[in-house]
Amino acid sequence: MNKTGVFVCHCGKNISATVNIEKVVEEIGKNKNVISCKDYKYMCSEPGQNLITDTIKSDKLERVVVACCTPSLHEETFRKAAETTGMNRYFLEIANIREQCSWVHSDMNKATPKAISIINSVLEKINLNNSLDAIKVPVTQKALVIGGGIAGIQAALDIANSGYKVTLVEKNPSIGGHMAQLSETFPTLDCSQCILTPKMVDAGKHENIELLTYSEVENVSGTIGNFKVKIRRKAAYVDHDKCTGCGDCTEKCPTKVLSEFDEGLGKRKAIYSPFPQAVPNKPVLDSDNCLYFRFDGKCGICQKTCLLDAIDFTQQDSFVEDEFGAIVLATGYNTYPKENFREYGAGKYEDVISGLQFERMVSASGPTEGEILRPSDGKIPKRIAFLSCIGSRDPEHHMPYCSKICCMYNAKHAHLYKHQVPDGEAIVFNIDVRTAGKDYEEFFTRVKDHENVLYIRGKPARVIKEKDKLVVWSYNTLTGRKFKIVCDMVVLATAIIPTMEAVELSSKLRIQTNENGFFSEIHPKLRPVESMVPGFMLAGCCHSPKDIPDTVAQASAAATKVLQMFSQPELSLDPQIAIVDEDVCSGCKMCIPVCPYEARVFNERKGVVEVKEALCVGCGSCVTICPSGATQQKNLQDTQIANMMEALLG
Amino acid sequence: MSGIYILIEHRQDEIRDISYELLAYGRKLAEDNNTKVTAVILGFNTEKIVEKIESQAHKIIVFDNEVFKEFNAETYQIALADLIRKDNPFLFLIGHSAFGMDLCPALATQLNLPFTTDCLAIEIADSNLRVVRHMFDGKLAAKVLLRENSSYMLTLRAGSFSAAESSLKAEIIKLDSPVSEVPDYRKFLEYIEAVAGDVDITKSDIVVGIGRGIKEQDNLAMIEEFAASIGGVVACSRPIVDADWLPKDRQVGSSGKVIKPKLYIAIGISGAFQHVAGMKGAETIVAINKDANAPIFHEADYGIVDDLFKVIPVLKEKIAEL
Amino acid sequence: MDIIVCIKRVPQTAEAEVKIDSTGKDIEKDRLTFDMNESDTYALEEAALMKEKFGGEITVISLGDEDAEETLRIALAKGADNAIRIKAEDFDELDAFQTSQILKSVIKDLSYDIIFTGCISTDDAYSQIGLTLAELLEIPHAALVIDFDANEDRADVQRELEGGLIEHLDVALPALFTIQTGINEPRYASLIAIRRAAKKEIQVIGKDELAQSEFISNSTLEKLYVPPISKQVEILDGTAAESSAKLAGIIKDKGLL
Amino acid sequence: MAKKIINEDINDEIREVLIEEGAEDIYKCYQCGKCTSICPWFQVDMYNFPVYRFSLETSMGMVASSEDKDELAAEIDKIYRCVGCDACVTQCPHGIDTPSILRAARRLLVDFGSYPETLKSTAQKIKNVGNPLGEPAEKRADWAIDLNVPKFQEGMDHLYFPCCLPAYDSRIQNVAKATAKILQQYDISFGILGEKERCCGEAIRKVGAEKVFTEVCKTNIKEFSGSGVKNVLVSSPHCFTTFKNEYPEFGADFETLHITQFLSKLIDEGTIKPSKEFNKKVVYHDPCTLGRKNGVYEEPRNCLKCIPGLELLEVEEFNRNLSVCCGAGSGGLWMEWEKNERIADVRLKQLIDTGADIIAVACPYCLQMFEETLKSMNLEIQVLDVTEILYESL
Repeated sequence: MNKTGVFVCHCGKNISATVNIEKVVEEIGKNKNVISCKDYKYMCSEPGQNLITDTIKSDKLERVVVACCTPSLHEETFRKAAETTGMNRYFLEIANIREQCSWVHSDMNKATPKAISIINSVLEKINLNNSLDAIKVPVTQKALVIGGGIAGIQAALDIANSGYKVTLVEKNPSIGGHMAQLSETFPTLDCSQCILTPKMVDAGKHENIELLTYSEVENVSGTIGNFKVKIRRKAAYVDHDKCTGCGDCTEKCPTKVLSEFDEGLGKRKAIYSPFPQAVPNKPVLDSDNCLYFRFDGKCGICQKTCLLDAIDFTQQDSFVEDEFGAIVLATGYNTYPKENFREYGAGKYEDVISGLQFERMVSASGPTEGEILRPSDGKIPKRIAFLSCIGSRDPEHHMPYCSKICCMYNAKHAHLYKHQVPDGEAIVFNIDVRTAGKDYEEFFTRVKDHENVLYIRGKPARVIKEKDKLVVWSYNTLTGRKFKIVCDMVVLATAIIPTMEAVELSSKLRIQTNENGFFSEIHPKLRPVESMVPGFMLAGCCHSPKDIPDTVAQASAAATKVLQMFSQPELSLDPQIAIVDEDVCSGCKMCIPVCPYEARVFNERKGVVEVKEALCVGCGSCVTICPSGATQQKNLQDTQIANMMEALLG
Repeated sequence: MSGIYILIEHRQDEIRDISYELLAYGRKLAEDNNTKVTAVILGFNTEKIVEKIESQAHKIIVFDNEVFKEFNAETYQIALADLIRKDNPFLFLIGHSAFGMDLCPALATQLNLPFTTDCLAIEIADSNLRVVRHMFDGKLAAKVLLRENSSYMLTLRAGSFSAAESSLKAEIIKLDSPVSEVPDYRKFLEYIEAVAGDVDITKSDIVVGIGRGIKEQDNLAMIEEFAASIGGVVACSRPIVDADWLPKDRQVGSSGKVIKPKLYIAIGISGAFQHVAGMKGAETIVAINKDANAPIFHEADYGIVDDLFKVIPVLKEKIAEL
Repeated sequence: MDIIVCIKRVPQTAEAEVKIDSTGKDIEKDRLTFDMNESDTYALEEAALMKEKFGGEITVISLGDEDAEETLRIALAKGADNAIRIKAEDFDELDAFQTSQILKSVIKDLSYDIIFTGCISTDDAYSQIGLTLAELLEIPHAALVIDFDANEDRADVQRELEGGLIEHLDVALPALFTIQTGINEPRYASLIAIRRAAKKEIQVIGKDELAQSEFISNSTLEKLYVPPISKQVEILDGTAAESSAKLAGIIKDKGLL
Repeated sequence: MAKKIINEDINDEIREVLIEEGAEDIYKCYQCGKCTSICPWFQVDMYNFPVYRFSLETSMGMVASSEDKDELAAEIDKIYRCVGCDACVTQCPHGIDTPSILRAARRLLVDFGSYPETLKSTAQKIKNVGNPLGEPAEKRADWAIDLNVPKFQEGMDHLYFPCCLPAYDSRIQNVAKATAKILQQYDISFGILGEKERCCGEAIRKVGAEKVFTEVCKTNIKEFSGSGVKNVLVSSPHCFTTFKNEYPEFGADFETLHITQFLSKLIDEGTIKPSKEFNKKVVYHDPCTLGRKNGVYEEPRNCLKCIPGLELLEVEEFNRNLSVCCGAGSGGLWMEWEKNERIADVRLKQLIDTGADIIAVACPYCLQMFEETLKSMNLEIQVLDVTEILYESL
């Protein structure tokens, strides 16, 4: 018998509109353990918290149940308040009568008894709660940033500039990411490379940043504060210690393949550096296309050319293992393959290109050196159709979400084209134009008004090739007219999607994503840069489609969260984890393989399994598999659960 | 039996065919029932009309007055009601025409005579009068017994009986009109002729339909000639309209016009059901098509399986020879 | 201008196989569709056009069983304001004359300037009701109207005669007109009108509510039978000359020219 | 009277009724118009058919709602333009089923006789005699008289259900005959129901005549189950889709295969091996109901590919799910639109432009539509059903 107080929150009307608070207070007051039951409009507010602390003091409460919203929102708030009275924080529990009750019901006559039984069940649980103390662990004050695009670079620089060590892992031969591919950036039209490359150089030269390009994260173990990470360094077949990046090997290499950096519009060599401003500016050899590898040692020109003897065909993938206190995920995005759009002839007609291809085309460093030319015949297109929402906002076949940046880059593309080809016609087919962002609407207006870009409302259904032209079939839903518009080139604003690497990481590291594969944050408003797995921060498009300003802002925010961790020598971890009753444990070891966190070890000497407290997150897998009941979760023991069930169902 | 009276229908000095048919049938009935046929003529300056049927009836009653110059159901009704009340004929027959349909039910009702309309045959047995008439789009025949009475009024369908020569010499009785003025509540204004040159395929008794079997637009002239020679008009199926060889108002079919001519000659028409829907109501259907399997032969009464270009010129001659 | 339109729900037999039922006096109806009699739809449309011109109300009347209410409701959706059903189930078999008398006993108490009926019903094809009704109501009439216009107290009417000739008349109102098909283009019902019609009350009048209870019959249908004509194509063979000659002969014999 | 051109309110009552009748997708539309430019009517230069408007107009309760007679007639004409080919459904980013939205309106209109006369008469014929041609039921098996096709009896493997057009139309009967002859040649155990067969009702349901459909559907199901039918082979994709996807909700318990699926299987198994050369260029037209609606794209092609000498062509850009309707679906077969307003012309041009000698179809509606349209074109090209071609090559 513990003297328990129950505090029922109205949550404005969120709860009280569906749950009869008066009735709840009355019924809960009848519980044998409850000595005081009170309600308040906003329990999380200061007067609400004071109500709780004052009552704890005045009524000498031993346990407190707050019936309110989900514990993920305010459990911490109320436990902190309870602690101020000297109560152990684990003597306060939340009964969730909002998300699990008022929000999912409309009938007060049904919601009210349900709220009562939820609270009663929590009363059963808390009655058997023990006083617990937080687990303290030391923090490895070194960060890992996965992904070397603008998000990763910014996060790495922010952390490094604060004096902490950072390892930046990038899968490509150079950092820079998609931003390096872009021409000018909206809405200011400053050159992408001009603003990006200084940051790339900074990152490459920073004493606190270790740059691991052409590398991928292979494995992560451990938990927040102490991750052990294995990184694969892909064989570049070039000894970068010896290589000076002179470029002779690239020049001599006889094999040309489509350049990924140029989105297939240009060519690169088999030994290559993706672009002239690459960091590090040292080549890698693509063994899939290299004649030496494909034809059993034939060729080898690069090796012969290299005066420094840096080419090493025998090089193998190598591994780096290191420990990190926090990880920033900045794996970026891909564009949805245009080949998915048979109706637009994409993949079939050369002159149907993606938005990113257009970026390469207008980029001064691109395959046409910034000239807008039709891929099929190299002629200047006199009319270009820009098709919006290609794969975005299409829940039936493709992606349900808005890719956010396409409306703006369509406007930018139209603008760049009109500047280059003043007598050309730029037509943007759209459903609606979304320009939410600082100076965005102004930019869009300028493009329309000053550059005479034609915006046609209506999503085209077909692009058909007729002779050397492309005909766009569309219906203008505002004028109610059919159009078959003859164009020279069609640019598809293909959807932004998560990278394959992100998808792999999410399953490897058990990091939750939303249904579209973007990493999920803890709270969409209040904790937007922290992943749901402690210790992982999110930056950039791996979280959702974003423009550059938002990406940079989120990267800095992620860095701040890392720095916040590093600013304390120790982390406090939740003690509500598994314990093993050594008297009961038979040492069957069934719990060891089921633990996803490698938190269970077998003590040979004692013949029992033990819990590594710093690794255990209290997921409960071991509890459910333990045949003897030796493993229990602190403050969620079998007896507690049984009592709760009885309160709920009985 | 107090005789069979037949109302003579005439327009613009012409007696309508239906009247001759009724006179012939009336004489037969009179003969069978041992009674006489009386023709009733209402008109103005009726000499010519009277003359034409002098040999067709035993008696002719004439109301010659300016009020009867044109048919007017209301004026006719007044005069005929008066006559029938006086003479009380056993049978009063009227053609089931625009004229009869506008007159008979009102007249009979006024006189409280048992009547019925659109009869194809009359049976007189004992004191009972039965008629045969068609119902349900002509798909069924009905035998109808009329309420027993000493006097009946019927309208008879045109074309049900054949006109016949006769050599009677009718007694002509001129009666004064009981009406002297056309009543104000219904006034005849004029006849309106269908605009010349405008072909209304729904109005013609003979329709020649052509389909894509005529192959070229130039062949249309041959068909037009043939149609003209038999007093018909040219209609067509959809492909001909599509080809702009004939205007849309000549199209017969579910999307075109529905026609019910006496004679429909389908030339080079395969008989897609869309077309058939527009012409199946024709009384007699003739199909000329070189494809023996053409569905049009399912609809036709008579068929010629041959090349239309061979048949039409010959057919034109043969008909002209008659 | 108040207008009454008499309508009839009839089986659609034009495209159907028509079979005589076991009584021998009626047809099997279970597989037939029913709809408003064709010329009645034109009569109703003519009324709707007049209402558009002059205002006033359209009342549709049908002597029929409960299913006839479906047809009345269609009429309500296509322009009628009021609908009256006289319960046919209260009567034994009725002939056209009796039907006219029953209609008269209801209509005589209604206000109207014009009565429209179809010129013929496609089931029994009498073409009697309109004119009989006019006579019973003692109002003028014109049958087979193919063009209609009116002012306050006169109607300008064209009747269809045979051979493409038209009779042009001037008739005093109130009067009854039987409407020929093709006089207008009957309208569709809009969904709004359909919903409105679905909710309207149909006045149902039983035999007891009539001023009169005995109605004289003119005729009795004794039996139905299939007329002895069957269509079987007769292929005229031979050379073009032979077949043409045969055809010419047939055309002549049947008096088709 | 002056036309009122303002709607004073949203008519939520009509909206709710239409949603009840199957227009539940209306709120999904974001008015992008892709449906309209993928619709076969888009390719008919002389006709403008704004498919995308139906969702929004329905959600505002403004479908077929004009108080003006002529405007209303035009609106209803639009509602009956849809050939139900599902091109819009498969391309719509939100998968909106516009044909069903239109069908909801059609159902209300049909109940009040407010639909084209030609469809009214078709519905009547199906109800009266069980087929849309108005032919007598006892003639239904006439096509099979010379072939000794047995009546279906319990224990037979398959019921062959030829569809009304192959049963009655003198040209299309050849499809039923070819099918029966192929089945006989390979000793497939099958029979037909003959005069007990009634139209499957697919098209008339699309027209909105739900009562007529329900009646024929129930009659067929009763007949099938009474005769012990377990497997049905059909020539028409329309019978196929309605038997397979719609009859089960009325209690049907039998499997249905389109004839090309069945024959393709026999070809794959090596049972059917065409030996006679068929040295023709053949272009295959994907019927919407077989292809887009039921995903049967390869089997009919398989039936053609196996024929020696046959060169199979494709309509570039307009094949498989991007095929264009012949115009016969959802009642289109009975509608006759003005010249220059026909989908069949557009599709035929695409087919003819491939340079093919023969257009191969796998649907009696397509066959009828193309045959009729070709007749006024004076071309050498021929339209044949896949089964007719296959039979030729055996």
